[in-house]
Amino acid sequence: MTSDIQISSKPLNIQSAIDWVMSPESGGIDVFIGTVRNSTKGKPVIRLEFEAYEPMAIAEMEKIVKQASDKWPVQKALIHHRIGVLEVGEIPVIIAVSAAHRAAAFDACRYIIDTLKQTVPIWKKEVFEDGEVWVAAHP
Amino acid sequence: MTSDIQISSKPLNIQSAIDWVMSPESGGIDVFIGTVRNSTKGKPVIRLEFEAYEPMAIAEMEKIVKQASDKWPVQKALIHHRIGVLEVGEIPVIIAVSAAHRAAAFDACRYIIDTLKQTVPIWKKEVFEDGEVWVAAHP
Amino acid sequence: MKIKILAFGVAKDILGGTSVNLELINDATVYNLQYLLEQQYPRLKQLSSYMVAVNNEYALPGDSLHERDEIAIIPPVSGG
Amino acid sequence: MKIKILAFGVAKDILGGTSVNLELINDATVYNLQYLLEQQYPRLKQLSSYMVAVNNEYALPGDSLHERDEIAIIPPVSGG
Repeated sequence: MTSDIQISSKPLNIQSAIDWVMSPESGGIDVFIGTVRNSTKGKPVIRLEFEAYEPMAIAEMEKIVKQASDKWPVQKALIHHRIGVLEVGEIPVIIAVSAAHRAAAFDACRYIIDTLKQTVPIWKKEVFEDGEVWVAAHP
Repeated sequence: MTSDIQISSKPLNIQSAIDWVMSPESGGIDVFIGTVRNSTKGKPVIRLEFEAYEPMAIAEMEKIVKQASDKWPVQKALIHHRIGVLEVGEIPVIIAVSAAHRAAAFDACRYIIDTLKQTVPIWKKEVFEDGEVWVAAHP
Repeated sequence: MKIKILAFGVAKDILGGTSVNLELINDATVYNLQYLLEQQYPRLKQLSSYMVAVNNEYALPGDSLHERDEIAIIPPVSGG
Repeated sequence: MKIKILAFGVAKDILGGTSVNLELINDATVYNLQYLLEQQYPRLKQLSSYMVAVNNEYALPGDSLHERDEIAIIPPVSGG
């Protein structure tokens, strides 16, 4: 299993992410793409701001990809996470996983995004017309 | 829910498929991309040939997308299936689903590809160096 | 009545073309058709399974066939 | 010993910057650090939860801290 894990302040490129995970041994690729939604709990969102503790975030993402490849026969796994200011419709995260058979690609991709959201030190601030809030910070 | 279902003899375009499902209301997109693998059960594959009973295949895919959107809160769903001769590494199918939350996108995308492989009248012939076989035709 | 049967995938190889014409009794069922086809093309019985579609929908053995129906032999599908 | 604490997300707002310096007893634990921080920055207690990371790994309350460790306050994460 090979992996490509990056944190970037530039727009993420979907096509090149998918090109990277493809290989002649792959039969299926599952890709998850997060996008900035225009509202949260019914309230209009103007933009998001992402911040990462980069070295630790990279280390945690490497652990997650390692766990996924221990659980499922994955060929290649990619995580690209954006930081900085993102407008509605932009892409905070791309996760792409290739495998010989699709079940492993689906399972691993979903495991990676679910676990990333629980353990990787990246934070998102939602900016509304009348204020801003760090997501999940308070009960 | 809106859908885009196509059968095409030209190469499929991943980026335009994903662009089509994205929307400001989406929070997550799951994409499944099938790719032609260079071997099956350890035997080298030279190429695949896909054939469809087109009007029925379109009708069946419309049913599947409808079922998926009845089960999960999906925003847009796309199925593009290629027919004709495909070399190793080429893309027989792209399925892309957008939703407000990722669970619906994952569940619906996986349901669509799993069901497509069971019910949609499309057939694949594997061409080996020493012969060819219609996949799944015989016990 | 005369009906035309479309064939796909391995069924095309077995029936020797993309379509064949058959003479059936009026109001024949899908089951009657399958019986006749398997008499004429015994290799159909060697398939894992196959379905008959009528007017772009999977049909049941008891469904009746009519002269202008679009009828197709659907061997095991393998798309995706 | 003198240690430097990195702060991210809402913790940056609470601590008033991206890092703060603190004086701790030698061999202080993560628990000791949290106690001191919560004394100085009571708003930390209003978070859903927060973790301490030492040298890029999540740390447990009983883990010891050392002078050159890279220590960070990790409020609830929300990436993806």
